[in-house]
Amino acid sequence: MARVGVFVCFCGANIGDFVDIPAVVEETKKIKDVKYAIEYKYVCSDPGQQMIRDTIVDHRLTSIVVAACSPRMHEKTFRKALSDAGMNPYLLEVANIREHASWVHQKDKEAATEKSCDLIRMAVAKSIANEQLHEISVPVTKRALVIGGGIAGIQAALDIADARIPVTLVEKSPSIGGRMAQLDETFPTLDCSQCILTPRMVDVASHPYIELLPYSEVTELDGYVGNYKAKIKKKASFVNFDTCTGCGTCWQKCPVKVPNEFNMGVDKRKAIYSPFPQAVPNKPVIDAEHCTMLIKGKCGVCAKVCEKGSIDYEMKDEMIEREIGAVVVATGFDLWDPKPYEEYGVGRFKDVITSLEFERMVSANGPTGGVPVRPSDGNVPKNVVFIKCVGSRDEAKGIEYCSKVCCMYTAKHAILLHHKVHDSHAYVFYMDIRAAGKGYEEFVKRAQVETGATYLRGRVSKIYKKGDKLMVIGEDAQIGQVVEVEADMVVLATAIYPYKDNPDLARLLGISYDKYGFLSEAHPKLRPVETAKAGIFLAGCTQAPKDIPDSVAQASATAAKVCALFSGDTMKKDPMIASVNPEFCSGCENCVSVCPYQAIVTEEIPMGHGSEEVRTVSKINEGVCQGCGSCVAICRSMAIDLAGFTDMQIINEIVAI
Amino acid sequence: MNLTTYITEPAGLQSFYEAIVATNETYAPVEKLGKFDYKQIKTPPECQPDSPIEQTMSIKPLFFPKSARVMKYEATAEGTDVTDTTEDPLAGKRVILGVKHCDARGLQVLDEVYKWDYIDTDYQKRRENTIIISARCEQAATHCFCTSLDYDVEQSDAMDVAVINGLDGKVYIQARTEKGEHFLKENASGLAATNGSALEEMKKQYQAFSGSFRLKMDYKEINGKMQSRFESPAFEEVATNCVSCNTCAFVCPTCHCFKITDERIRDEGVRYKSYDSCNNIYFTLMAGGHNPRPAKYRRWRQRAMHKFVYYKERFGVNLCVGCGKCTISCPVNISIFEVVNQVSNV
Amino acid sequence: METELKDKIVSIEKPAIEAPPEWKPMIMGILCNWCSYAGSDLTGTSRIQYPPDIRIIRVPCSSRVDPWFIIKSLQAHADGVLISGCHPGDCHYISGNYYARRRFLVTKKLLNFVGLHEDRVQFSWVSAAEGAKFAQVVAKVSEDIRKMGPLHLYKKENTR
Amino acid sequence: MDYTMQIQDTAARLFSEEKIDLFIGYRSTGFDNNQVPVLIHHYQDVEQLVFTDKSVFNLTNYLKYEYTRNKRVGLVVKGCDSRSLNLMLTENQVKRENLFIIGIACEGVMNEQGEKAQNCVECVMPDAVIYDELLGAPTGQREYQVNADINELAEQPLIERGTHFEEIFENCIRCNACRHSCPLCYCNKCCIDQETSTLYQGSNTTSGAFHALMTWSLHLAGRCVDCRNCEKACPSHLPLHLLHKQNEQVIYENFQEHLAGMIKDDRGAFYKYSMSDPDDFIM
Repeated sequence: MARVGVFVCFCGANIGDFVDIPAVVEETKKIKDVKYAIEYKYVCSDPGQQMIRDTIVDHRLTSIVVAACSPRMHEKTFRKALSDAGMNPYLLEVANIREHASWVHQKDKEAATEKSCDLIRMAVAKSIANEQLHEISVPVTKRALVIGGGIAGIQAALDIADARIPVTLVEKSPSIGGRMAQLDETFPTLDCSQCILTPRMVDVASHPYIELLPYSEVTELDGYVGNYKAKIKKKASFVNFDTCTGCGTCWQKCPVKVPNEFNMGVDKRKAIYSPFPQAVPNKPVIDAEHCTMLIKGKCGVCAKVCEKGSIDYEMKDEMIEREIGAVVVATGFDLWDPKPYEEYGVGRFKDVITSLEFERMVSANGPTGGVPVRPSDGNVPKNVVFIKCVGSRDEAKGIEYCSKVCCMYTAKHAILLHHKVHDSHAYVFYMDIRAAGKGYEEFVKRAQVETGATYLRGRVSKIYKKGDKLMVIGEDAQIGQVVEVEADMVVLATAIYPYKDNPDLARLLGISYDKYGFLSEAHPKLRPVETAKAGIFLAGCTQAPKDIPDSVAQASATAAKVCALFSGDTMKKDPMIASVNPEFCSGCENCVSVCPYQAIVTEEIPMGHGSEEVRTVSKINEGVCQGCGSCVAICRSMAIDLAGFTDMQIINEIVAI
Repeated sequence: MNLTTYITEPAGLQSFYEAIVATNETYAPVEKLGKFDYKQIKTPPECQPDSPIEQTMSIKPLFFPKSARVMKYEATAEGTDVTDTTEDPLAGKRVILGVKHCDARGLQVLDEVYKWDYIDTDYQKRRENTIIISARCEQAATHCFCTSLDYDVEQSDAMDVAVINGLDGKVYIQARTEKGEHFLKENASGLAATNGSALEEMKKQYQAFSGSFRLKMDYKEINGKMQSRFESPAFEEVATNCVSCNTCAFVCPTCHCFKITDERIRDEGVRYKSYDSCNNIYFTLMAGGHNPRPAKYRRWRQRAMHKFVYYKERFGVNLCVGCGKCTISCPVNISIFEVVNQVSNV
Repeated sequence: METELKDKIVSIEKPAIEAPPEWKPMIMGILCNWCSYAGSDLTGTSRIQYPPDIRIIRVPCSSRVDPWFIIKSLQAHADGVLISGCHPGDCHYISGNYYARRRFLVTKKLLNFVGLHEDRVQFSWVSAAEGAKFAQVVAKVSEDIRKMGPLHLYKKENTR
Repeated sequence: MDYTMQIQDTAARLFSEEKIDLFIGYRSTGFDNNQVPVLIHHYQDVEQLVFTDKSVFNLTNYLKYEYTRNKRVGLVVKGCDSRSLNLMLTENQVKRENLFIIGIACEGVMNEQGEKAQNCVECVMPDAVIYDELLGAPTGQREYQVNADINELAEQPLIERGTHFEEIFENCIRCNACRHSCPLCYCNKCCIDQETSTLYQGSNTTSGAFHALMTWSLHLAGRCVDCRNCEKACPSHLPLHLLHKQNEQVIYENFQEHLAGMIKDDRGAFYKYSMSDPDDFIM
């Protein structure tokens, strides 16, 4: 038999002035299950709470209704009072007679009173169906997995590891460093990218809490927040890293030449290679696609020259498993392929290059030794045209979004060009200059004023070849005229595009991605580093175009999230989540398809007692469920119910008035 | 008791009906959504007493409604008040026209269970206050087999008044019970009473009618054999086709299983007694979770055995009246006639 | 004129019984916790006044609303139902309101098809910042229901 | 449309090759030109099988019973039946590897009056969409047609529609034949059978029937394949298709979804969403 206690709050004059509270209490006492009803000035005050505590004991109440302000305000306070009295805190219901009655019907006391009675009646009816709930605690495996070894991944790994949490850092290529390692100098300070990055890379390699897995890929992720199990494929490197000293003899002797990805194909590397001199780990790998020994079984030079005998052509891919609690995804970006811009001669004119190719040329460790050269004839260019927004902000040919960094790196390129080739001249075609950031606008000014780069506002309509020159026809919107620039070289500021394998990775991880392939954050403003799947976080350009400081900041933010997640041995969760009654579940799995958190898994149970035949039913993963109730409403057989908002509770409320 | 038979022309019958409709609360088969149901009629033209038997719902709902209020209750802080629902829309004096013989027989069969053990006063009141005027079929329908059962269709006293369309074009109106005799005295004043020759005509009509049956069986033999066929594998065979749709029980003139449900709004509730069916898997589900008839064939066995064995054992009448409504309504045309034949012949 | 008349006839529900003078509409409001319930709280804190006909039920998300809550409400004492959730894209649970939106449209049309006025069941998106909008929505629903009068069709027989 | 011989041959072959334990088809009742489903377990019984334009019942309904669940079953499906089968496969109620499906490129079946049934006239996909063997010449998908009865009712004033449907709900006897004969009503326990007095209405009153039928039709919204097993099973002859077709039409016109069961692994319209779903009915 339910024994409900009702406490009606005056909230000073807030409710008392507009609702006839004594009448409400009298009316409430007539409800069948109400055993005790009383009014009080401020129920949320200490004496008010004390009164609740005492009454629970004195009147052996089975549930409590507080008619006061919104449950969003004081539900926690009153729950605490219940729990202090030894009662399950979830046996509380709050009737919102302040925000929903007294404050909104101030001119009609009678109606507000009547409404308050109804709201209390509903809360009483609901509370009768309330069940004792207990906070859910989920064990946590304190190890983080960072996917991607660019600057974002490096930063996240270091920050997490510094909090003495073990980290597994998985990088697809032979070395960490990512895109930042390819850069020469960085805006707006023009400090050398390598100089600031390499120490961090070394830190990663030597950190006692970081397990670095280069040349590896995540192939599977099962489980849920705090309890993931990742399968990682360590690709065969054919080089025994334990014995290899990284002396470099092998790649010097290797006869096979392959376009060098690190240098954007400007020069060639060998089939056994280390991507760049400062690589971490600085051990070579054999590119199985091109090594003649691995393809045809002929050659074997590297094995012959290796003094340590580190070459092992028989090496196989290795699968390793790690139990982890959280994942940071930092897979970075690719450059958008500017092929659709046929009028720029992409692919036809050798001297039309992308910004990253230019970046490699001007880089001191680059293929041209730090001097830009024309790919067609190897001459140093004098007049260089930079075209911004190639792909970006172009709905017709490219993509709708702004790549955010192009304005800045183009300014940087103009300055670098001037540094490297003093008698050169840079022309920059732009749509807008977006230089929001500390020191950014000044930097663009510097490019324009100090280096004398000519900034032309307008789009380039055509590039054609005249002799060995490139003729760039564009519009100067400021003077409203078509201009023609004779250029030795054209650099396209191509858009930042998500890493091409992002959709596959997203599916593997069970997170969502947008139409381009950027991974989706849980909330654009308030949860920008979380994904919809608890325990998976995003850092860097995998989420949206970003510059280095933003990527680093976001990476550190993910580290903070991971550390917070791992702050206890178990995670505490609100118990208001869904649960499946397997007896009613018919296993249609429609709930699986509507759950936004992939919190529903399936399990096999016997058909009946002792039966050997099995049937599949759904099961809610307590650690993942957030309690939205989507699955409850679509479950036709009423097999799923949501604690705290059960069908019974809601229907009780509906029929209470 | 002396029961009178009246004779008239079809036009006379029509005015007989008209007179009844004018002065009584009258029910008769009325077409609705493509089928006939016994509904209240206000004017004689609505009356279609010769509705095709295949498409006519049983008369049962007029005595045992598909849902009846048992009581009302109201819970207050002081306790729970229970009020009997006294007002019964079906309890007044009334006449039902055009009742099929099988339907009328169904009521006779139901009487047995309603006057046994617990006396259902509502049912008794409805029965007492109702005059049943039957219309004998002229031809058997595809699934009828009323003549093969344990009752005398020709001389049945299940109806108060029997209307028989003779083969000679005359209409014979015959009182079958004392109640019917009184009723006719009051309402058939304009009609002429007949003598023995009418009985001949009525017999001829019956012979023509009983000769038109497709389905025939030896009831004694079947009833005898069924008693020992509880374990018959035939039940399993017939049950595979069944979709457990319960239609057979709901349209059956004699099925009388019901469930009790409460419906509550706020603290006021109503308790209903509504049709249920032994073919429903939850019918025998117990509170502890055990279900003695989880498999379809067990439920079918219960149905067939109850119809042809148990009820006969207990009350001396067969629970099936051979109307064929279940077979017609069955989405997969399972025929109880075939089932019992199959079971007793295995 | 003719179309107006037709519209009027078309929109009359069965049975068109005059409402008793003391009749007050009863609207069942089902609001999602994160946007609309917070919005209705804001209406209160802003002291914006609206008609006292609505009784509010809090649910975590509009996707928690099973159509039979609507049916159940209409069969109990409610003369109308208002369901409110987060604006598209703002759902606290990512996609709940999108699922709900589909169900609501079908439910609304179905109820209209079987003879209920389509304004008996209404939906709104009210964010946590739209206290004023919530008041407007309630005022509109309340006015609509007042015009239509009490609901008699398909009610459970034990009415208050 | 008569595939009796082909079906008998295939069934016989399947039994002789021991590929199936059970064959579900139609047999003639021997009168009124009626056919009923038949479940055949033995080779020698295949001669019972027939298939003509009177083969009305959607046989996939039998796949929901425990005695067919883990058996290897051969069965005959028309266009609509194959769509319900498709949904049952998607919703994990049957295993594809257990089935041998004889698909029919259906020319439409007859109703009781001997005319082409309404759902066949308005059929969108007469050919089986999933099969191991197809009989007949496929005619392909047809354009969606709004149901004639819905059209007519939608024109009527609200008050008349209300009267019409009130009569329908009043005539319902809640025998639940509709749901038991629906292949997609396979739940272990139907929500309408809940015992609790506040949750569901068990009475056979008009409001009880309204409650049950509305809930039922909403549970089938976006899933109903218009096979009309329910309507044929209904002893009160209620036009149950009205509710389903109404939902189907709203879903089809507003959500740009495929009709139920047309595509493999395509769940009902309520189990997915689109950002561009109509929003104008929401304040």
